[in-house]
Amino acid sequence: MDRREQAQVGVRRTVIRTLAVLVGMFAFAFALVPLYDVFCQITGINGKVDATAQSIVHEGVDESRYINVQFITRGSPGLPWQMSVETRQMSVHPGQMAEVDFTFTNNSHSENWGRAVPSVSPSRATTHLRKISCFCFEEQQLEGDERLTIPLVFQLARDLPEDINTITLVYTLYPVDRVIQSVSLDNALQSNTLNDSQSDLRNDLKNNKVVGETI
Amino acid sequence: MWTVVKSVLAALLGVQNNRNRQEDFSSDKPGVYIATGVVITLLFVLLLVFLATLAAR
Amino acid sequence: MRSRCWWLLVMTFAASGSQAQTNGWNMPVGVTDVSGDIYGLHMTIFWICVVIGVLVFGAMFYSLFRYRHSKGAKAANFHEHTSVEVLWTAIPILILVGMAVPATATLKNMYDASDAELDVMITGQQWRWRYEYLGEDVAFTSNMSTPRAQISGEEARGEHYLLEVDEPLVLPTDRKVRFLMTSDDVIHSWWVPDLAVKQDTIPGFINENWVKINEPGIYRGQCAELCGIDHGFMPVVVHAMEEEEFDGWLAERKAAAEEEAMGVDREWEMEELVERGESVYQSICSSCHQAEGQGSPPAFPALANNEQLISDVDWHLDKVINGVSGAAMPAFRSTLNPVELAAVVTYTRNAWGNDTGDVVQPSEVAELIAQ
Amino acid sequence: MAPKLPPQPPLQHSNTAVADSQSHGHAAPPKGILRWLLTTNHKEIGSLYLIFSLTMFFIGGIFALVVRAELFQPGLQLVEPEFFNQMTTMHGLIMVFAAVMPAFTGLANWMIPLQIGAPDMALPRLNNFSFWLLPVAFTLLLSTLFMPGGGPNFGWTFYAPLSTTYAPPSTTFFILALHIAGISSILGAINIIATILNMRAPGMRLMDMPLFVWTWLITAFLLIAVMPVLAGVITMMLMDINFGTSFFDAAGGGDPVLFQHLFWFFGHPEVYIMILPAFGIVSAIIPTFARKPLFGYASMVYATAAIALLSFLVWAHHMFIVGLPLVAELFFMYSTMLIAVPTGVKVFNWVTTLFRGSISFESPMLFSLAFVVLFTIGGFSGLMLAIAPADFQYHDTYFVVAHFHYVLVPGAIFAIMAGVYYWLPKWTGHYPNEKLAQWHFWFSIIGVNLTFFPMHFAGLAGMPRRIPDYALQFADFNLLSSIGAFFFGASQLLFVLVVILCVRGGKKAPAKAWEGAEDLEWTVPSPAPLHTFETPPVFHRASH
Repeated sequence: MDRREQAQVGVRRTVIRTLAVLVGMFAFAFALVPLYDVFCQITGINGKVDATAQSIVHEGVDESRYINVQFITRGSPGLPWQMSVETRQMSVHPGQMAEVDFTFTNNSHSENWGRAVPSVSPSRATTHLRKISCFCFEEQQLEGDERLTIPLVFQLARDLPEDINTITLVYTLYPVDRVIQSVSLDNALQSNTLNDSQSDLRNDLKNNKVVGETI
Repeated sequence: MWTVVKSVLAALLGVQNNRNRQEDFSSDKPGVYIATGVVITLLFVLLLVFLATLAAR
Repeated sequence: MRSRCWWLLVMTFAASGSQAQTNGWNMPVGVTDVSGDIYGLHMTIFWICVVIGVLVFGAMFYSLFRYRHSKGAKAANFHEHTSVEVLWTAIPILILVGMAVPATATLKNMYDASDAELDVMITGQQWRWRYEYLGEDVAFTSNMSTPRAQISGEEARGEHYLLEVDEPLVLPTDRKVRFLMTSDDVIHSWWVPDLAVKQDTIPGFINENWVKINEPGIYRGQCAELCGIDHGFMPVVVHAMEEEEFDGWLAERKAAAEEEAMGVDREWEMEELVERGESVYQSICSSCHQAEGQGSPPAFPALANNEQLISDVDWHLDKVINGVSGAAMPAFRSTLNPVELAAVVTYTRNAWGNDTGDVVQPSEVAELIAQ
Repeated sequence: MAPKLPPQPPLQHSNTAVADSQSHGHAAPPKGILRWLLTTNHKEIGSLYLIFSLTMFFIGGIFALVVRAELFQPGLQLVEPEFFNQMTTMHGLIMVFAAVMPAFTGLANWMIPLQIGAPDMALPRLNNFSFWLLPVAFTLLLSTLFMPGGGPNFGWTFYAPLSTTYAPPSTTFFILALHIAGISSILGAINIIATILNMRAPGMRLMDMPLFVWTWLITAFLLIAVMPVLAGVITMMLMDINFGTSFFDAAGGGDPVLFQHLFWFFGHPEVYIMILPAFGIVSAIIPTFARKPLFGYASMVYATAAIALLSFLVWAHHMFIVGLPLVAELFFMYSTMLIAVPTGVKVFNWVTTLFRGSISFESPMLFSLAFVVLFTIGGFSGLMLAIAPADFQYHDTYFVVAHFHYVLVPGAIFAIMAGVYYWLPKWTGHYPNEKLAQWHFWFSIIGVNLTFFPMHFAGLAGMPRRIPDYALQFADFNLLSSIGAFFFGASQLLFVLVVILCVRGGKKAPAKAWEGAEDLEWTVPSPAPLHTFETPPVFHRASH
């Protein structure tokens, strides 16, 4: 009989171990979600851009090449907003700071929440596009018929791969279903302007700003 | 240790030749083999990543 | 016998593969450098498989025949042979390396991002494609043009059954074109075999692909990713033209777009709008709401005798222009121009017994969109 | 303990259930349905699994025939595209989760204790529970077809957002059903691992176990590793649909491609879950009928382990066209190509086992030989699909459909049938009717090739999968495929006939039913009594 008991002990041990693996793998599946995001942000795999503003890097301007930066804005069902951009295309040198204005218009008479989701093509360029101030992924509120202009300040890293000479930044507007508002755009902007380094940046920009070439 | 590594490498290729090497399989210490297997798999992944990066250049 | 039957097939397949090239049962060679390379890879790996298959199955059937129990074969008792095992591990690895080298080279060509001369944005929508020539102010939607009567069998099926569209994507030859691909709803996949371009269009994300067509012609493909009911009715047609012809076409389209924009300002007659609206409805709306507006509830509500639609013109316009969030109804504000929007709304408000008599003018719609 | 209880061939009671497939076990003997509801005997539970799986095989098969009937000629004749999509989806889900997987679990229940000399599974009551979860899960899943908005219509791979934002309302039930089926698989896997690791006959080391036990041990580990990932994915879907999260919704900052990564991280090992036990069955049958020990037993074990490990590293080869970066494409292309090596080793080993054997061609052997040939053809097309640039052309076409049906039908399903014919004498005490079984084999082999071989051509010529209607140039291939499918489907009725006849009677089988059979199950009487190995057998290290 003690053989049988031995087996029972073994079975219990095996079951406990497999259950532990099981729980671990279930948790792992959920852990993969943030891990994937981190992985994407490091490698720029899916053109998904870092949601937080990055800081400027002073690395000098590479005057030898021009990079064509295109901006595309897209609407989506269920959100009566229009998003437009000051210029659809501009040429910048790597390392140079550039600013472009985006305008959000609420075409309806009631307030809505929306969010602009960015994507960069080619995806390899994602990690080389630094957005110093942006509204990416930020939930925004617009009153009925409100129009709001927000600047995007960005810089292309100097180590942008040689064969890339066009970068496309696409924003897609999506509706946000919400009852309780947490962060409104105004708050976000306010905190931005309160930030000292940000205002320095603005001055920096004035000297460095490129004029968008409309095509 | 070397026999363990060799066994695991052979496993990766799907070749195990020597009957005697099965003996150490039943040494009742599968933990060592599993750990070595995991390490070698990781090394293998790194090797492939390295090759892919090299090729993508 | 089992083997003979499929070998016969493989052999005829192989023979045809090496001679006739777009014979409708092998991968097309296509009209780009990349598609040619891919065809080459495909045939190489195919022949490697054939050779391995002949050797392995040859050995197998020899053994089966030679060592039959019924012929008194006595079984040997060996069950290991180290050097043979090492050999048959090493040889496949070498073959695989030999295969990986050209495959890697082709893949790198496909990812070459340099020097595109024309950008086309391709947007998948349930169940049509939208093409925008970036920076050219030319954009249009491409719908399947095969009549529903052919699908149901009431009419004879045409030569390009299910592979024909109202407006093909027009591209120049000998110019590198960059495709930016995205989707408005679910994942679609834009595929033209002759161009060897197949790429998923993913909502919220941009994919890209490049193509340089070597020969003018008309190339057909389909959506390759299950995207809902009409996944099978979402063809892609590419019309490749010589460069000068393409430039001419583009200029013409630009002019036409401007003219259409002018049409917004004038007053339209109801008959005009209804006529225009019917064609818009049949190509865009009828796949869900059905030809007679009867819909297919619950997913796609009926439009005919729809109380809310009949009573509330503003509601109707809002749904068509802005879509319905979380449902299958897309926003047509940027897909259709004000004339088309006004026409289709006027049509639906006056068809199938919805006799409201309402006329919605393009200028009103334009105002709604712009505001 | 009494090793010889009155022989109770378990299938005897269940054959009525086969005939009356709607309600298994209604016609059970005196103790009634409770006996089957409460049984903890591994043989009875094994039979329940097999009967359930056979029933589901026919239901899934009918769905496939609806699809093939619609595709018989161009145009929409029989069903609407919406229903067509539900049929393709249900066919895939039922075949994968309700036919192939439970069939292997049923064989495992029956044969693993017999092959390792254990009296029963390690956790008999859990065993009963994991079986009875299955009918619950799949009744729920099938009932979605009758719900408003219809059943799942987004393909068995249920890619978001088609399966979340754009899904029919019944999707929540689909998720629930899949959860229950997943729990069943996991519990089954735990039981199998616990049995194999702790209940082997004295003296039997891991490297003495038959390959079917080995492959199932590795399969069970794969199940433990990936079923929780599937559970995680569908839980995320559930939350996206019902609780407003946006794991896979770009609108909320999520990523539809993440769904595919997670799904295939489960999905690719799942593919091997469906084929590794088949390797085990074939590795038992070929040596038996070649009357010669399996060539390279050790390398078979190692190759199985290698395939299992590699299966975690190749998932994105299902996603070559979603826009992966170049490095990722190369990585997954290389790792996928490498799987061909251990798989090739297995095929070479089987062929070498035949070499200089003394071969006879009974029905289990015929199915096994067909497995080797046709699975290898599926492997060849798999190798072609691994070449990433070429996959840009093959992806989501009928070429892929042909590939995985070659691997699953004459692969997994032929191996299951081979196993059933091989072990039926042990289960029922009678040999299956060899003549009918041979007819079944030849009809099946013709049907399978007629159905799936033309699909290669349709795919290469440009026919996408999952379309309800197609352009005229694909008409001939589809016509052939549809004829083949109906032929294949009809010939499976022969299989049911052979099984029923075999349960009813037939040529009496001795304990060692096949001349060349070696493993422990052939030391117990045929039919195997309800309780076997109450006292552990003495294991003699003889064969490999």
